[in-house]
Amino acid sequence: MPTVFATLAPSSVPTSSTVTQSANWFLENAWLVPLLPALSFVCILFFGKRLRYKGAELGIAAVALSLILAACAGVAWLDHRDNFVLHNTTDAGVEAVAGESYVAVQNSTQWLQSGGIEFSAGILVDGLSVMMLVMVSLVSLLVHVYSTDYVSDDKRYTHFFAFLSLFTAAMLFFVLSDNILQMIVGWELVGVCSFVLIGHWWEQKPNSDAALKAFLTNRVGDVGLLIGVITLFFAAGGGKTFDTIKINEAIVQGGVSHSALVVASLCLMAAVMSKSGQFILHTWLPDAMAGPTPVSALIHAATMVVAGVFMIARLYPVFFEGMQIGGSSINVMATIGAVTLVFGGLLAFVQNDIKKVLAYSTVSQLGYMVMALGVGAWTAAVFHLFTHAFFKANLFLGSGSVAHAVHSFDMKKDMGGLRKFMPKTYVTFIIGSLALAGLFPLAGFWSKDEILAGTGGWGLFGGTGGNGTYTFHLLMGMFGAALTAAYMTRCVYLTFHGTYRGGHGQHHEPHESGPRILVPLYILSGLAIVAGLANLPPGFQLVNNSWTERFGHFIEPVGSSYFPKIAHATPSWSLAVVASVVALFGAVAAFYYYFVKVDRLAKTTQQSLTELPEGLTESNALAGAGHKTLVNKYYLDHIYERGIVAATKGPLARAAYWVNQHMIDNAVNTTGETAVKMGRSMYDLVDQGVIDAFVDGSGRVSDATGEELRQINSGKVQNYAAILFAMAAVLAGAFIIIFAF
Amino acid sequence: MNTIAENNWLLTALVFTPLAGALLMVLIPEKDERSHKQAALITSLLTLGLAVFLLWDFDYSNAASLQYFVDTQWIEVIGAGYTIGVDGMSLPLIALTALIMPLVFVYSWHHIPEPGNAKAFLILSLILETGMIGTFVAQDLVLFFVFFEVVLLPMFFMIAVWGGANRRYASLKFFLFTLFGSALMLLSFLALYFLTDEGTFNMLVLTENAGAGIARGTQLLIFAGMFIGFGVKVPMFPFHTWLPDAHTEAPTQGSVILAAVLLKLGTYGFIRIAIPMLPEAAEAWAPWIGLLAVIGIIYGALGCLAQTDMKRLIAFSSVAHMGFVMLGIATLTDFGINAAIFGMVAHGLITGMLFFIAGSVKERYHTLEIKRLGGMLVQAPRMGWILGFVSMASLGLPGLAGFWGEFPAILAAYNPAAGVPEGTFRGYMVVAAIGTVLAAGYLLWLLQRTAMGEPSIEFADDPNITDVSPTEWIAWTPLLVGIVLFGVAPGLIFEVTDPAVVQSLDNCIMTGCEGVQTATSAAGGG
Amino acid sequence: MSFLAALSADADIVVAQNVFFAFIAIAMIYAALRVVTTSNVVHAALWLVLVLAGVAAQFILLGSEFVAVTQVLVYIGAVVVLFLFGVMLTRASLGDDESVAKEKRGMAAFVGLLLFAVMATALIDTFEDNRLVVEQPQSVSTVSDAIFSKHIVAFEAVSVLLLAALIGAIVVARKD
Amino acid sequence: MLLNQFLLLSAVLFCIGVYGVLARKNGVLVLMSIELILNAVNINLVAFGALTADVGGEVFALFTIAVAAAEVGIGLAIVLLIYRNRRSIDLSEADLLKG
Repeated sequence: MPTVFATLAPSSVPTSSTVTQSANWFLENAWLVPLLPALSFVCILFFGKRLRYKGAELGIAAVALSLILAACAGVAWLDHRDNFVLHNTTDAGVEAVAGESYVAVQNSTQWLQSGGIEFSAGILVDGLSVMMLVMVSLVSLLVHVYSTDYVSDDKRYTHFFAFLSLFTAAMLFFVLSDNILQMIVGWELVGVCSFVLIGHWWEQKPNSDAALKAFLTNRVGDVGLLIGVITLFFAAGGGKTFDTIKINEAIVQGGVSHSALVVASLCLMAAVMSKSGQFILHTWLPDAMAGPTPVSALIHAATMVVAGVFMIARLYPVFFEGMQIGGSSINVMATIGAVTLVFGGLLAFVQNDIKKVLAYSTVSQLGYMVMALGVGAWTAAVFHLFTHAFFKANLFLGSGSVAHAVHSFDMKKDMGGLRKFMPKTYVTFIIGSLALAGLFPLAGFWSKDEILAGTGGWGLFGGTGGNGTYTFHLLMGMFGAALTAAYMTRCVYLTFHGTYRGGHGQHHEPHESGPRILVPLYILSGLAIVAGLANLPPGFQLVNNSWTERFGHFIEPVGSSYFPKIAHATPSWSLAVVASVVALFGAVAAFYYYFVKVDRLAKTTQQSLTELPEGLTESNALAGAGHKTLVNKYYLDHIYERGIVAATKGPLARAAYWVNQHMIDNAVNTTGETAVKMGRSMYDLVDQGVIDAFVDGSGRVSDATGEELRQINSGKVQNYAAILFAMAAVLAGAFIIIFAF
Repeated sequence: MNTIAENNWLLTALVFTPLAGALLMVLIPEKDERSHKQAALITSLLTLGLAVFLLWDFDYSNAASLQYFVDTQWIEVIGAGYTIGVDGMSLPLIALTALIMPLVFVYSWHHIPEPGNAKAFLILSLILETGMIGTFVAQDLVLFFVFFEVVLLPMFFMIAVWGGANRRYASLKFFLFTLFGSALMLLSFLALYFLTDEGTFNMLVLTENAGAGIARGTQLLIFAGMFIGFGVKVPMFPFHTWLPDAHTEAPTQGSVILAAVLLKLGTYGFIRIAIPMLPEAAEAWAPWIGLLAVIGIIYGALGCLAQTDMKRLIAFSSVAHMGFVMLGIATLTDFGINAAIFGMVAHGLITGMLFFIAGSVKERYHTLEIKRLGGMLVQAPRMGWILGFVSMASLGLPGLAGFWGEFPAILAAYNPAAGVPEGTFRGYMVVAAIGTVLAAGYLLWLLQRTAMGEPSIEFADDPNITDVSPTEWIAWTPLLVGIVLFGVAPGLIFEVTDPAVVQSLDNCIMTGCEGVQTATSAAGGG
Repeated sequence: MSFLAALSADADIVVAQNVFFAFIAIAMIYAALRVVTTSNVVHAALWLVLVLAGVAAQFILLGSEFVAVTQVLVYIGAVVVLFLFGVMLTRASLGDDESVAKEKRGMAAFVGLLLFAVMATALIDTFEDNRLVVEQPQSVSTVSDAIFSKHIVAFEAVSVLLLAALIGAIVVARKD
Repeated sequence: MLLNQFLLLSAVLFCIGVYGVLARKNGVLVLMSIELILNAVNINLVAFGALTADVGGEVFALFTIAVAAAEVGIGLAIVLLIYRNRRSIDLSEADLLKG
């Protein structure tokens, strides 16, 4: 009988010349990596509460095993990338296929069949997915460990770990997908986990509101995802396939109509905008900070929000052709990224909630990645995704450590001066901040520099090449770098410097967190220091040539048939120096304002200040005449304060925030309200009014005497009989008429 | 069309076991409620056993042909035969029906609705089961019609006797709407009988004939009759107004059966009768069906947003979901129709489950008014989570059953059968995709206001509000498992339906329905 | 006109039959109308007798003597008597019935006429001028042979039905 | 004779009967109207029997007569019951089905 179950048997995949099925065991069986956390989810759900550590040990064990498998796969990939030779079986025998160096591993089985077409489910293992596997399982493991302390007295502890596991499984499943149908599945599953975890404390309405907002905003983007995927299914290659590689190959070979690709890429872009928090669909991301901090670190910084970036990277030919990234014309993707990175950075300035600063910072960094993809700097984007995961997770977990101590996220009310109480957290936080700000030689420096070089806009010293000259985007990127450095300086000052402002009504002083919180912080900050070395620019004279560009070499599928031919920008020393100076400039401006001026004022007035009092003239009056002289003396400072910092921090950022809170949020709210109103009025008018009235009215018509209003329901048998006979007569008449045809 | 006539007692046994059980129960005195419950449960379990045997014994490599085929004379004078058989299209629906009924009886163990009288209630349910399974196996129009109508009366009484406050109005509305549709449907059947050369009600013959020899105008009229007849049952906009009333007033079990199986009779009729028998007319009507389907999707969703009653909201969501099913059917492609069948099964599991939950909520809180509920996750955490899970399934989360009804339907709308206007359907596709956002909106909104937050003061210390009871677990678990199982392995259903659907559309080719022809041949080539 | 053509073309006997038919038919229709319009219940029962007798006469015209006799025996002999008993037992006013005033004649007449229009159209359209030739009456033995051979099951069923109706009527109408 | 003259007569009787069933409020009169309908059917049966020279028409007419007798018996019993319960046989007052 059940031939149905035969569907689970593997079926051979007819693949292209850059895909193989046989490879190292760890690569072929990479599906085990998502499977383990998935099993752990089920086990925790059913048995978690009965276990000694309430399910946490299951989750940690599963994710640790996943990490080991992923690491083994990573090592295997390093070998595979360089040494694998694809063999072709012909009648004459087995022969090596020459000229192919980048061979992805695909392993799939039939999933379902409809309309005579078989759909498969499987894994696609190449550099990109291996990198994601390692990164996701590593961050996830650290977050798991961290959470055992952080949420230790939560009443839904077990439940929390179950969903962490499910999220990890879904994310790993997503990055391993070998077809876009499967990607949708993973995409939505991570969305649901995000929904559940944002709403973890659903007793409070704001939390459940935030969860709803996140899910619904993502759903709006998903409309684009659905339509884009469907368009690709029918348009790409005419073969009706979801297979990522086949779609990409068809596009690379140029067999797909451009208009279909334009539609598909724009639709998918909408999905990316919602998932990866791009301007104007980013508003859910800051709200999502309502969830527990480990969740913010894992989902809303390191992994889930980069799903959109990953999707662009995975389906790069679609966007490359659809948006014509090769030219230097202003394309949608790069521009959205550029706007997002500046907008997000500006917003980060005016936040009082430390997690919101980081959230807007994430928005901004995602903007960098999208912009990089938009200008054709594929490797730079993926590299930034990689480094960002470490330092941003580090920062989030650090903020969690702080919040754990002071029981609040409000920097202005409850923090300040924590450097003394939590020196270890302070150090890791500083490392994360410096990495994020992109200061040499931390991780952020290398990846951000690559993105800026990739814009190809650096023409001062001979140009950097690349896929086009995007000068505007370069400028935005530079500006963003300065902003990033500035707001992180502010954040560090408000949190760790000055004097402690919290502790209202609390007996004990804030204290350093325990080892389960600190160890993940150490590891992440270590990675934030060294991760950048993975992809040293070519021609970096300080090390051996074989140490440069390792990341790009292993990750970027150059030379494979499923990747477009993109040009690479040449790294430029001058650009690196200028970009660093710009970032430093931002940092110094903010440093001067907070660490020098505010600090001094605080000491003078014996108060714990977070800003200079509103209005600069008043602040000068308060600071006294000496201070006034000092300010006037430094004429440049004056311009900074009045011009750049004040303008940026004040009106501009406030205006942006206002736009964010009022215009866009309002638009979202109004849309929702309008939908409900429309629904209600339609229900009242059309449904209850017109259609029902029509039905009731038809009853009235059949009643010639019209004695009672609701004749149809009079309860009198004779009326029913009358209708019955009349209808029978009408039907018979209709029958006669049909015969007459 | 090929038929396989082995084991041909099986379907007859499957159809009439519930009826036999019902007759047996007539003999048991009314007081002995326990025996009645036992008898009903055992009967339905027997039926389920037969259905499982059917699933086991079914020749999946031959899913396109009718199996367990029986063809004997029934009413000689009008040429109506007792013709029954099952193929890949009807098998999932039979299995669904056979699965749902025991769960309903398990649920009834402690939940006989007011005003009691378990005997009558259970007997009616069993008669319903005979009617529903009979409709899915019938291969003769008269037989189909008889079973189709057998379903009507028990449901009417179920609503009219065991319903809520406004039950009389609701039941009458249900009855009149459905009867009106049935009448037109019967008219169409008769027209087919008289206008085809063979003069038969045999569905196989009529399908192979596929409307040959009937003038195009007449075909359109006949199809219109069926369109309304089946459309009322589905229910399609604008024939849907009976549904919210019926669902709101019906007892929990009635709602579950109504949502899980009854609505499928209409869509099944489209797939089994209307389209294969009159492919030319189907092609002409397809844009209109599609239009009503997408209106239904948006309209149902907006209707949901306006509801203040949980059960009514779920009822309106049925309108939206059946819109997806109808959209799949309207594309006239194998993709779309497969999706439609999947959608029917998925909707049966998911919405059936939602109505079970609504029933249990009503039992605990004695109200379904959304704004009075809240904090279910605090007081009955498991039930709250189940509600969340089923909501997710209902809004079409990939990995759960609902997705495979929605997504392929939207997919099919991108590329409908040739002869059906492509541009129009692409428009429908976009609208349907937007419908998924609204679906998420109303379901999560429902979830937030009923399950999340703190319980309202009114119910904060109510001892009645308990978590899921053992009988509820037994009744619900199979549905929950099914939702996950079919979500993870959709091939289990697609594999069965696909050959039958492809062949059904292929049949149109032989009789020259060009539109469907090119579509399927293109699909086959891919 | 097919009617007139048929009349003129037929032999004398047929003419006589037709005249007879027309006479009875008119009487029946008038009587039937009185049955459904009169306000006196007893009068209605008496008009009904006239209709039933007319039907019996039509049966004879159609050559079905046995059915005609049965009609007279069962209907006029039993059913009408039963009606009269019913009238008396319910003590409905033997004179005018006041509920006549509440009748919804418009609706009923509309439905009746609609139905008649449809049926008449269908009949005239279908049977145009099919002729009936009644050579000789059906003999009782033919009828009985048919009943007790081919239709024996139906016959038994009817007898069971009558028994059930008998018991049912007693159960329903019993006083306690 | 034409077949149609009988059929039309029967149709007239049938429609008059329907009118009576729908319009009359007195239970006994409604039953009488039903008798009219049944008789109309009988004429049809016998006429078709004569047309096809088949004895089946008559046989079924006989059965109809028998069933009609049973129907009148039960019908009158129900009317009696209604009368006993409500002191009236006015059908316009019997509206328990009203919603």
